[in-house]
Amino acid sequence: MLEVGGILSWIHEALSSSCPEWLTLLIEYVLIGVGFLALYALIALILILLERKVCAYYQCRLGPMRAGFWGLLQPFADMIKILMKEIIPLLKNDKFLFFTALFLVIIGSLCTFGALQFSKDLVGIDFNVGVFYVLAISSLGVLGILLAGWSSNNKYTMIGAMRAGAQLVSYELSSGLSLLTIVILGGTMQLSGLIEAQSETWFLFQTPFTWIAMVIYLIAGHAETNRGPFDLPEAESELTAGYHIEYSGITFGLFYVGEYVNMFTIAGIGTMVFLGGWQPFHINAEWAAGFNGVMDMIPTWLWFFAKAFGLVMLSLWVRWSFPRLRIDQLLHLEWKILMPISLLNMLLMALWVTVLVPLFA
Amino acid sequence: MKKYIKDLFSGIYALLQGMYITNLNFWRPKVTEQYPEDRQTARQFERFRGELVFDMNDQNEHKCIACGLCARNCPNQSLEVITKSITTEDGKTKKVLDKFLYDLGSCTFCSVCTQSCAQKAIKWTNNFEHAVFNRSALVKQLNPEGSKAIERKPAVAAPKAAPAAGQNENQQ
Amino acid sequence: MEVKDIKIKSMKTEDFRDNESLQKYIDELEKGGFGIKVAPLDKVINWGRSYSVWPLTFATSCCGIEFMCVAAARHDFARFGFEVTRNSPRQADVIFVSGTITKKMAPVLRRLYDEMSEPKYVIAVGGCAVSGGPFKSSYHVVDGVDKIIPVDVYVPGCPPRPEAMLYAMMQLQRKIRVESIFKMPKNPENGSVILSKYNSDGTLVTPASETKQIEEGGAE
Amino acid sequence: MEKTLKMIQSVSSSCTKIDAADVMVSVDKKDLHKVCEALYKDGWDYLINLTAVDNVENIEIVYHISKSSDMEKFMVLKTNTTDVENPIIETVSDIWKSANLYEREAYDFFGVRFLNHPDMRRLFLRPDWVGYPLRKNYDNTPNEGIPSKVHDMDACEDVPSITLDRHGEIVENHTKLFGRNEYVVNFGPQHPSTHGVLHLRVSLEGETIKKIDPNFGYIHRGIEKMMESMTYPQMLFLTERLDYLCGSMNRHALCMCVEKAMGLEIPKRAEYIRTIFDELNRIASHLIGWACMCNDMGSITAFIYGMRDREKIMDIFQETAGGRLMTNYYVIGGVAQDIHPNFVNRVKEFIPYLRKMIKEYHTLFTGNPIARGRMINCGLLKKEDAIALGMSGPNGRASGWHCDVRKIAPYAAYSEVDFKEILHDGGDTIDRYMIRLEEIEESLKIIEQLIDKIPEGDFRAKVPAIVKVPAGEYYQRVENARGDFGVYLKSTGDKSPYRIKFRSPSMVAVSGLDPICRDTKIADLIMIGGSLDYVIPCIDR
Repeated sequence: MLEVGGILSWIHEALSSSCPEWLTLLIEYVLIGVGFLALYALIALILILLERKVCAYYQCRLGPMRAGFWGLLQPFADMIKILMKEIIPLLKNDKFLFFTALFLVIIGSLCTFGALQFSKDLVGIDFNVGVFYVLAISSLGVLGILLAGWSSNNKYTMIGAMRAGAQLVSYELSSGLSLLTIVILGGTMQLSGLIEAQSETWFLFQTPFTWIAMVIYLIAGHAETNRGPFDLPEAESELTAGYHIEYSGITFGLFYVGEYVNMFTIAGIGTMVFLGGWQPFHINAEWAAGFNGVMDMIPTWLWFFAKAFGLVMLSLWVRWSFPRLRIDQLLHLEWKILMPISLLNMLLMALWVTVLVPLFA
Repeated sequence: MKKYIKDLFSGIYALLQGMYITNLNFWRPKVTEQYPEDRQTARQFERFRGELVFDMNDQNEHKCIACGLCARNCPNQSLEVITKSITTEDGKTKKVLDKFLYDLGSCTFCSVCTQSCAQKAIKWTNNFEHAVFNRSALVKQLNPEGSKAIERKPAVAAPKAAPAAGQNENQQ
Repeated sequence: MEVKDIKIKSMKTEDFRDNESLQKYIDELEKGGFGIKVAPLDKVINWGRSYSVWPLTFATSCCGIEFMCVAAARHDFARFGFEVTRNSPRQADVIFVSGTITKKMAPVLRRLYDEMSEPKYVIAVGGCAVSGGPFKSSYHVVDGVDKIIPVDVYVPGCPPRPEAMLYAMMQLQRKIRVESIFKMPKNPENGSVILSKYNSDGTLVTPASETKQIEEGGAE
Repeated sequence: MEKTLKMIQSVSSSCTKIDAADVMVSVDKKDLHKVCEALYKDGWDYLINLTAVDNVENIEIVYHISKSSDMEKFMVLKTNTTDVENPIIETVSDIWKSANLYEREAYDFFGVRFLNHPDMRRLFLRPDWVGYPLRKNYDNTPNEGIPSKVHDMDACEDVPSITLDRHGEIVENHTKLFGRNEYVVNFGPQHPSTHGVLHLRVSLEGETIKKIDPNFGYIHRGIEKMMESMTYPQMLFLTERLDYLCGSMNRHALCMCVEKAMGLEIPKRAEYIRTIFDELNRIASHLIGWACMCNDMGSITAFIYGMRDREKIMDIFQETAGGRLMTNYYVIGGVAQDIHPNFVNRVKEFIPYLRKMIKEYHTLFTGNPIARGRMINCGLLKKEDAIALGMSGPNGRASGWHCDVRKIAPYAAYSEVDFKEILHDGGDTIDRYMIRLEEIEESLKIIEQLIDKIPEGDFRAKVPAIVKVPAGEYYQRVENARGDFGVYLKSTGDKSPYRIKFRSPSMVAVSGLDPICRDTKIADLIMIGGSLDYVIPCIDR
């Protein structure tokens, strides 16, 4: 009743009854594109407010209070401001790459965002190699950051870009491995298939190895979004602003937005893979039928956003608690701790699936 | 290997403890003072040095005898005492205060002036809201227009006070 | 437009000092060649701009500590939406010149200002930045940063207490509210709006700098 | 002391003992290097301060020397050159490393060139600055010229130095600061974590630091020159602007110096109040030091917590002294006004509060494996290096050097309280970090002992209307939050000083950056800088 599927099919029927098929498709594509962009922007705005409020509360402050009631309009003020700012053209740099970098970051972030399954019937992209797609397309951002740092012709951005390259490439590994662990468990690479497999119990509660995979995924995902304690590419205290020093106005604003939405995307993928996506919380027992019924009443998109924002809150909590790692500690953490554990975890998961489950079944 | 695992878990434990502290502060009452909202009610420390003013009484009178000691003691010439000579009723010429200019923009709030003022004519107030758009608006005249120095009750007291200040001047 | 039309939350117009200068500024804007009327769209934009003034982290001495206090929990300029202190001048909107500017530092400050993107504002914090303050008579101190860069708001104090800085920020908000970003003079180089450095007849107070380029690993 | 004098006389025939009361020795400039070497061998390994004085007919260099093993020992060595036009004196920077920057400073302010000194660039002023400002004949009027261009910061800058060739002629040599192919990154002058306007040129190989060249003077305000034309009560306020984080302590140093010179007796009450204020100020300073160091390591939350708790001290200051950062509270002869009736209660409330918070700090940050991993065994400063660089204060104590002036030469009420001098012997970043937190607790203990015992009586001694310091030279040391802060005062009996010089503990801390940070990472540079806790305006003065 509160699902968006009804509205979508109503629009589809209304369009197909009045237009030829090609026009229907065209209009629908445009609508979907605009819808996704709007959702993207909306989530960015919500996250900006959330981050600023939550960060303030962790720091015994109040955060934005004066723009609108309780500071609720703060992100809009920021948005207006940043749109009005001048974009400074640099003299001695590669202008083509300078702006391409920006779009690469945004495209990478937007395409990954598109793979999220917000509710039962609000799905943008659903390949049969969805996990693979997510892993591949989210790495596009690295290229953008590297180019941004390099094309700015500044020593700080250069160091920031190099750090970003080293960091993102390494952490891609363990986040990929932990996702693969789940692929072994779910037996499919299709994201909708993975979610479907969790309709009874979420993966998180199916095996103990999922817990390890999830922790590793969250750490690695956190690192991939360049947020503290892994914010080395933009380490404020040493590199002033890292790879985006030379970007101003909306060009910087897009980096800013991209970073926030990436945080949400990582949380969203974590939700889909470990926490059952839009699946409601069910207790797999006879006596809990009533409870399950109540859980089913809650619309699926609410489930998804609740879980994803829960993970975002966790990520904020971590970000505002810890000091920044040093580059060698960062790589040590990845290559000597997360990688071996996730490899071992994958092996154990494979054994669980191939040996233990058939044995007890 | 054992050390590796031990380190791993003690590390995770310490990290969780850190997160516990931030969580603790998340729920604590916030210490933030909301300045413009609590403008009327905010507590101020009476000794806080916000701005130099003349100690005026109800009759629009001040205590300044224009000796200029404060201006000379000011380490960076923020005060300027402009005097004029007037003729009193009994025919004597007397040096009185014309303008007492105070440059808030360069004042360092070191209170050398208030300490050196023998008449206790200047004092500090708590007002700190000074931000302006124009630098010249920071130079203020402390004696309001139409104000005058307090007449000393016994007629002889006033001339006495002046030499006392004069001595100070000489010493300086 | 009148000064009293500018509304700042929980402050009355009479609570602000130096309304005369602001009124003069408005008059200049209205008649001085631009014919500026603040339209409804401008109002929305100005509302947004006034609540999202991101300062550059710039501090040379004592006032910098008080600036840190404004950023910290007790006074918390995040309430105004100012807490995103940017370390890169390109992304900052306002520079709090907090501390003494010496002759060695002056060209660096000028360059920092030039590196900022328009619209940009300057707040001179403390006696040193306003007039040289305690070091007025020194051989190596610039007596007032307005000799180097145009200043929008002066905050006296040595150092000013955090609330005084918040007050200055509200004054800056008022100044932002009266401008019309679409009708301001444009920089001929790149078409960007110039707000902070022009006279009423449209000529620039300080010539647009040509230093908008990267000094290698420069003085960011 | 007699022994040392004999020893010096055996080395140099020209040596004369100047003053009977103070240990003050004058040597001819020919014998200076020999004498200094002999002194160093005798254990005088800590050069506290080096000052140049322009006496119009000659230029005098004053060395304040002490023994690191026995810090109570203190002597003044002097030499002078009558060649005012082109003064040249042999360097002692090969004996005491800390002399390196002092001699550059003397060159910058007085034009004294030091023979065999490796680096005779100007320290504070721009390379194109004309004249030597602290010379008596320098035109001090604030000239209008504001330079419009950032001075040429070529990484391959020329480093001049002078040596004697084999004929005894003076030759000027030039070397390059950095090689042509080095990757040199500028940190500063405006950088979020240089703690002020310090400019560091860092030569990098990847992320590894190869060499650091600090560049000062971006906040040089000429305080010493300004003071030469001010009366004593007037110039007090400038001391607080030196190192604004321990303003009270600096002011205390100058007040004590003047009081001692005038032979003023300070009321007990004032001494107690001053001690409590000093310690509160030390806590505030260490809290900022801690907070900024956490911020430098990326933990902004910890930074905000530190600033939050510091505000309580600011309240105490405001209530009694009327100022937040600049208290303007001490005056010559005591304190400006009596303590506020609430003062004692407020302090008593504050002590248990801060103790609780420090426990939280330890859980939040000290125990954090990321922080520990970064701090342990990083930025090692050995005790010998600390002494050679003159890096006293918390930084020296972290390396195991017993150098607390409060213990060595107790002033104010420090002789009446029982406190521990915190010593660590690791000398790495975590030791410097821990020292500060532990010193906060020690300071709390001192305050706790004093707060109930503030004696009744006057808060200010009777001071003549015009403060005149008898002719002579005075040196007063205090332990401020960064270390051994000193005031050198030369008076001719006038109402303003003839020459005044502040020994800045921050300057030696920055001079230690290069040796400490070599072969560490950029992130470590920032962290080590935070742990050394220097304040730039104190260096530049």
